[in-house]
Amino acid sequence: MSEQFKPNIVAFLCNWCTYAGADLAGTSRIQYPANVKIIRVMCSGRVNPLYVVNALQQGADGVLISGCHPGDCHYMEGNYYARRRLKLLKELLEFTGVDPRRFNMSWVSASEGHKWKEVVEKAVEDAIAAGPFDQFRRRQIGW
Amino acid sequence: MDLDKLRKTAAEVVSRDDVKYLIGWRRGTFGYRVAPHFIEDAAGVDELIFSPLCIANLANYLTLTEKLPVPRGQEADTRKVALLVKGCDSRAVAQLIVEKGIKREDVVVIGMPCPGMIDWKLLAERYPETDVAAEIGWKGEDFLLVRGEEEITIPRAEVLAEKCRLCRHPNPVLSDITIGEAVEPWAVAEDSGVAEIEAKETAERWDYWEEQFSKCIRCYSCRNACPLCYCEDCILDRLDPIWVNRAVNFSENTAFHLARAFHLAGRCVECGECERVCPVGIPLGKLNRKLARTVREEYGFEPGLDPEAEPFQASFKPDDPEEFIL
Amino acid sequence: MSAMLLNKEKWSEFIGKLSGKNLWAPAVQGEVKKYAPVAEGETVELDEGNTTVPPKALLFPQTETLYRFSTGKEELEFPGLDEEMVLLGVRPCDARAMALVENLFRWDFDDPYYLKRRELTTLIGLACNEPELNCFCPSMGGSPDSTEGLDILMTDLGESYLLETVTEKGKAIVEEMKDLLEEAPADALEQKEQLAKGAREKIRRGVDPDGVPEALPQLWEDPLWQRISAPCLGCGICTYLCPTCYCFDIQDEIEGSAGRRCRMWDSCMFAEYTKHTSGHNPRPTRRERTRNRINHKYSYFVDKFGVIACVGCGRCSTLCPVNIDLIDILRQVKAAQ
Amino acid sequence: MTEKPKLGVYVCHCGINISATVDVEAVSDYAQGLPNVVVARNYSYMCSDPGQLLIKDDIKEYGLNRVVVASCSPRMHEPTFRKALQEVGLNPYFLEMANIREQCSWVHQDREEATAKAKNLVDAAVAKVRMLEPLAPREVDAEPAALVIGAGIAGIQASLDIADAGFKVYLVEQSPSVGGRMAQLDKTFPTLDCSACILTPKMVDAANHPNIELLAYSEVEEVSGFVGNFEVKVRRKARYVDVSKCTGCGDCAEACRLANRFPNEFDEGMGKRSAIYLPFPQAVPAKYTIDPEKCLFLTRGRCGKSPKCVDACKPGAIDFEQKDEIVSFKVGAIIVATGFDVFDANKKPEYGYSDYPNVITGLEMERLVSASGPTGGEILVDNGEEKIVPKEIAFIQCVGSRDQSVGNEYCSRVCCMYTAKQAHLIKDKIPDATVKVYYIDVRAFGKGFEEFYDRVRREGIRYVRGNPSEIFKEGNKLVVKVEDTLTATPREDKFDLVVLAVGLTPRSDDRKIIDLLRLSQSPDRFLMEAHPKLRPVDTASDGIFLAGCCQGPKDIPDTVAQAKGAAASALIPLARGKVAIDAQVAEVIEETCRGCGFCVSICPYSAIELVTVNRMGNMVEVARVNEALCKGCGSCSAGCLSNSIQPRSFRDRQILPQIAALGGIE
Repeated sequence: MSEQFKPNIVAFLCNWCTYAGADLAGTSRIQYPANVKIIRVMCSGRVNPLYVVNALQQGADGVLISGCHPGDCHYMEGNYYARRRLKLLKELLEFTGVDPRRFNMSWVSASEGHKWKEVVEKAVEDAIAAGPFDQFRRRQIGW
Repeated sequence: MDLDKLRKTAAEVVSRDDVKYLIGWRRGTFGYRVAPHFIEDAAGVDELIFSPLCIANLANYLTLTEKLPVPRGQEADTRKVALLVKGCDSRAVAQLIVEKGIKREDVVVIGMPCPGMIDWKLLAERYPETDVAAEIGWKGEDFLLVRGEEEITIPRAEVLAEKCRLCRHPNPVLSDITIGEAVEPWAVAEDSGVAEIEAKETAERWDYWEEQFSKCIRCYSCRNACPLCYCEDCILDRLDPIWVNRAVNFSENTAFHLARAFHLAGRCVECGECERVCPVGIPLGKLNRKLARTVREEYGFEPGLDPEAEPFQASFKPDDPEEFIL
Repeated sequence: MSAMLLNKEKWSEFIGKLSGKNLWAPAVQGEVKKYAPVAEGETVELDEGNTTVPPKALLFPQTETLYRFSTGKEELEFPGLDEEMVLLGVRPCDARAMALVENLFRWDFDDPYYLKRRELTTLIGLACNEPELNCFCPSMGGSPDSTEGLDILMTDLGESYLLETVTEKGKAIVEEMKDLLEEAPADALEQKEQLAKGAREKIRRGVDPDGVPEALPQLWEDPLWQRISAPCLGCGICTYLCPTCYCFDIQDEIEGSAGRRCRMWDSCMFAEYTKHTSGHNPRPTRRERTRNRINHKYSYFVDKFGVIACVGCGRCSTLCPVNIDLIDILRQVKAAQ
Repeated sequence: MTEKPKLGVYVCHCGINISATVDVEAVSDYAQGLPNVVVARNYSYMCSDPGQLLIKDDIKEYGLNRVVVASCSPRMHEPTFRKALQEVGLNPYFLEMANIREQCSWVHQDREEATAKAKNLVDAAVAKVRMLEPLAPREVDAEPAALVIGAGIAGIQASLDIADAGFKVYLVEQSPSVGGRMAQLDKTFPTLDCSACILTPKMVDAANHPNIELLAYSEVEEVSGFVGNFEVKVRRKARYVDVSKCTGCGDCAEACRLANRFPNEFDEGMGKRSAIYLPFPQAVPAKYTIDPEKCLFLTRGRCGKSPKCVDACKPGAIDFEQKDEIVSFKVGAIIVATGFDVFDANKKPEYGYSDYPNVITGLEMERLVSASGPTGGEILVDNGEEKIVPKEIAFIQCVGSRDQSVGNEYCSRVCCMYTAKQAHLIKDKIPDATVKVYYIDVRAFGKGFEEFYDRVRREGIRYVRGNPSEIFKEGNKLVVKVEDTLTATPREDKFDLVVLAVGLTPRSDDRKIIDLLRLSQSPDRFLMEAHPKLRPVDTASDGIFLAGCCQGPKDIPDTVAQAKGAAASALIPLARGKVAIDAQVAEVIEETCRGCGFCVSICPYSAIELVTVNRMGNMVEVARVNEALCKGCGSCSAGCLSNSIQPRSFRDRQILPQIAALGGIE
């Protein structure tokens, strides 16, 4: 992929762990790429896996979902459901030929500002490697 | 296959006061077609058949049939529906019970151990359809096509439907009445259809499905034929919010099919109806079977075997696979 | 009407010339046969059997942008409809269907989109020498060699194609091709008649629609509708793939600050087809929907335009996954009256 | 949505925190052009009064019905701006924030990129806010009682304050007596007042307070519910002693067949106790307890002809039939005061703690100098050959603190001072002793600390800067190998006694309380507060507060201060008698619900049930949400195939536009 390709990544973060972790990264002035745009949800369990499909269709080159570590969910079980559902979606996407590097999921706690940076860098790296994803973009078709 | 016993039993069942009607199969109007047959009284049983062409999954009608408004002062008709099921069909019934799509006590399940069904398209390639509905039965391992005088034996392997080659549960998993002896489950073939795609490079897989999904005319037959797609208001039809545009193009078609397949993950009983009814030949079964296999192999779960089971997507195990998580 | 002969040796040349004119012809894509554009240099092989998706999809696209708009912009942006199109190998039934459908698009209002496309399109038909199992065009007033709606009718004579021009448009094409063509000798026309006759004899299925339009209103509450519709999946196969079905829905698709208004095929077999905003649905079950589909084709359309909105192509009977067979339905209707 | 959305967008400079990296002008100009945006402004501090006034005035002037604030994290100021909206009569839930500080200006340097991202985030906020709906926060009654877990000084103090305010307190302590760590201490730095003398009165008060129900020798088993309405189950472990009869005379302990056979936990194992015991003389309640793991009768089923304690106990309080009992109650708030463990010196093998009896920990030293200790306050150590009064004594600082090799990067904050104190006490008791303190650097930051540090040095305590590498034995002496880093001279000093100033660590059994209350941990593994600066006693869960060393190492005054803070916070719902429950809870769209019950099995709070409704004469089952129990996590929604259950403010129709906005940038 060309150097200048700046992938656009949509991220869904749970309010209690990863969103707080991302805030901590901010207060700690940890620098990371600007490609990741965050949507705050209360729990990773809220993330309807079809959001991922929708985001890719809406033009995202990659999607990132992050929640609390197993056992730490603020709502006790939400991240377990997220894990099961998104595993299935991941399988489906790979099977239909969506580059697996377009989808990442992570556990980042409220105190892991540094891990958040690493996760973002990984997601961006992956999306760059996978390249622009316009085959599936909604507005490019039929317009 | 003891047709008389079947018809006799059916007659008894439909005559019961607590049974609304019985759903079975009858010979079609031409070629290798078979039609779902709704029987309301004993008279109707004469047309009832069970042949290698009875591939349609009748469990679909348990939820497809509309609940009409009940006029004031009248009671809703809560009589049971009697249903003929093969192994795969019975799994759909079991899964519907898990999902409270139906109540166990609202159905009379008549189980038909299934020796395997014919994919009529394969048959038609060898022996084209005629304007008369064909007479077909089982002959040992194989199938027997009767055309007027001539009797043609068709080797099982040549025309056996793909879903049947992969079938793990030919005998009904639940039934109130079983007609005929349980069949010996046969060696399950490797799912070459899925394997072939998995063997491809990511980009090749995309191209493969792009060609498939581009054909889609969004007639929704795959969804409507699925016994487990029974939302009265499917989110893929909805305008607020819009998940998938009504427009028919590759992007929307892909979104539609991904959503459909995902919604069936951990629920699909692999009855193959979605693929069978598709007028443009999209191999939808592969999508479902891929996920079904993941669920079976990585979570040790098969839907539609136990009406008491926890719904897969509404449950979890603390040690579910998470190797993919950073 | 002139009759010319095209020797199959000149076929690829013939195609070559046409392919400059935005040529579309039946092509097999996996299990499905549908019209596909023919690029320069590509050739076309016309075999027996009709396409799964009727050519109506080219004049009446499944999704058609009517115009585009964007916030803060007064004027609307209309798609330019000016490209000519040639459809090759159109079956007489499908061509007739286009003629029928035109009644609707010319009715109380001239639909610019459809009519413009129709005007820009030349239909080169192909007579059916080998009708398919569910073909019953004669029952519906057509025939395997009907020229209705066509600009040119081709017949496969084995060594060559017979080209019969039907319209001015057709003439123009033949003019352009004339150095590839030769005058058709009398025996060629004779052979064609034989083929057509043979084709009509090969047609096995059928039903005489006489009395059906009159019978239908009487059968409004007849139990046969329940019987017929009970197995129906409520899918769109029969209507989407019917050459004479033209129902559409109009929706806006918004993307951020821009959007388009487009019309898309709709199907009277869908639950939401008649669903009101209130949630009330005057056709609450598949029974009413099936009844409507049949009434529309064999009664309402007849009332309005004096002709049955069915050309007997047999697609619905062939493709219905649960064997809801139009021919059988008509027989039941006649039996019920 | 009834009326057409009229948006105001407010971009905050946050001084230069945002504007240094994000072109705020450009962002507000951009916002001005977005659909439905009536007014877009930028301002130095949106959260300031004038900043909020700006918003309020616009709402009045332009009749705005939706507000987007692009500033810091919503976890910071969402409440602030919600309040602002409310003050001018706009529903507080018509607010959406774009986090362009923590998640933009602070983490990016490239001004262009940061500005572009900020615009995009505003885009998404605008897209969402248009779809938001008005919500009404509802209130439910709060149970006028509190649960305090742990009866050390923190728990005791918090309980007393709440009880004095007139509310019921359930004070749960897992060991047989209240008092905790402070009870083990001899004197307290820097004032040297006797720990027991200031603590025991509070212990007694706590036990006798009419509003405090003391549940000693008990453990919290289960906590459910939410702020104002926690349901608590506590296991009262069987003491096998009828506390109503026991007079605490102690005859049983003397009589016990295994009298003084077991190391006494309270004395850090240096003293001995019987199988039936009182942890320490001033224990509260002063009731004996039978150790079920030690007692012959309880372990073997027989103890001679008959258990001696039974014979010895005149009131006949011994009751081997006693069983654990579960008590349940409701509280409105919970204070966690579970305290700390001391660092396990065995993790620093080079110091030979397990090898040499005369290498001891600071806490052991406390017991050694304590009048109530195993030696009655006489400093006697076993040098391997005999018990002696040590003349040469070393203290080693920072054992298990500020030490990555054992995974504790933090400073334990008390070791410097307790070392100074213990050194002083030694000098006091053994005037001719020489005392050396090996330190990295001395942290004497508290009130009166530095003064005390000076004092002990004047008393002749030698401070040697150096972190000993090893302790080994030579004859009957301990040799401390160390480099004096001030003079850069390696030295080997001989001692009779080495005291390891072990640090404080999180309790080994914290995990239980974490799982019980859904708490989270900071990187140092202590319990995490809601905000390190502004909410140091709160946790992420409403109604649950932290006090004392469970949240991090503290000295006694800090612990008491935090305990009082936690008590004050816990009193808020109790005193108000009501708590607001979040309005952002799930709602079922019954028309499309197919009653499959997925949401019911998903919901971790059992907040959803299936009810039968009449749909046009047909009885069908649909889901229904108990809004008081729902926490709005939305797991149900993502699991609903017909999307018929939707968390308010996080509905699909509100999130999908966000996705479109973020996805659809060219």
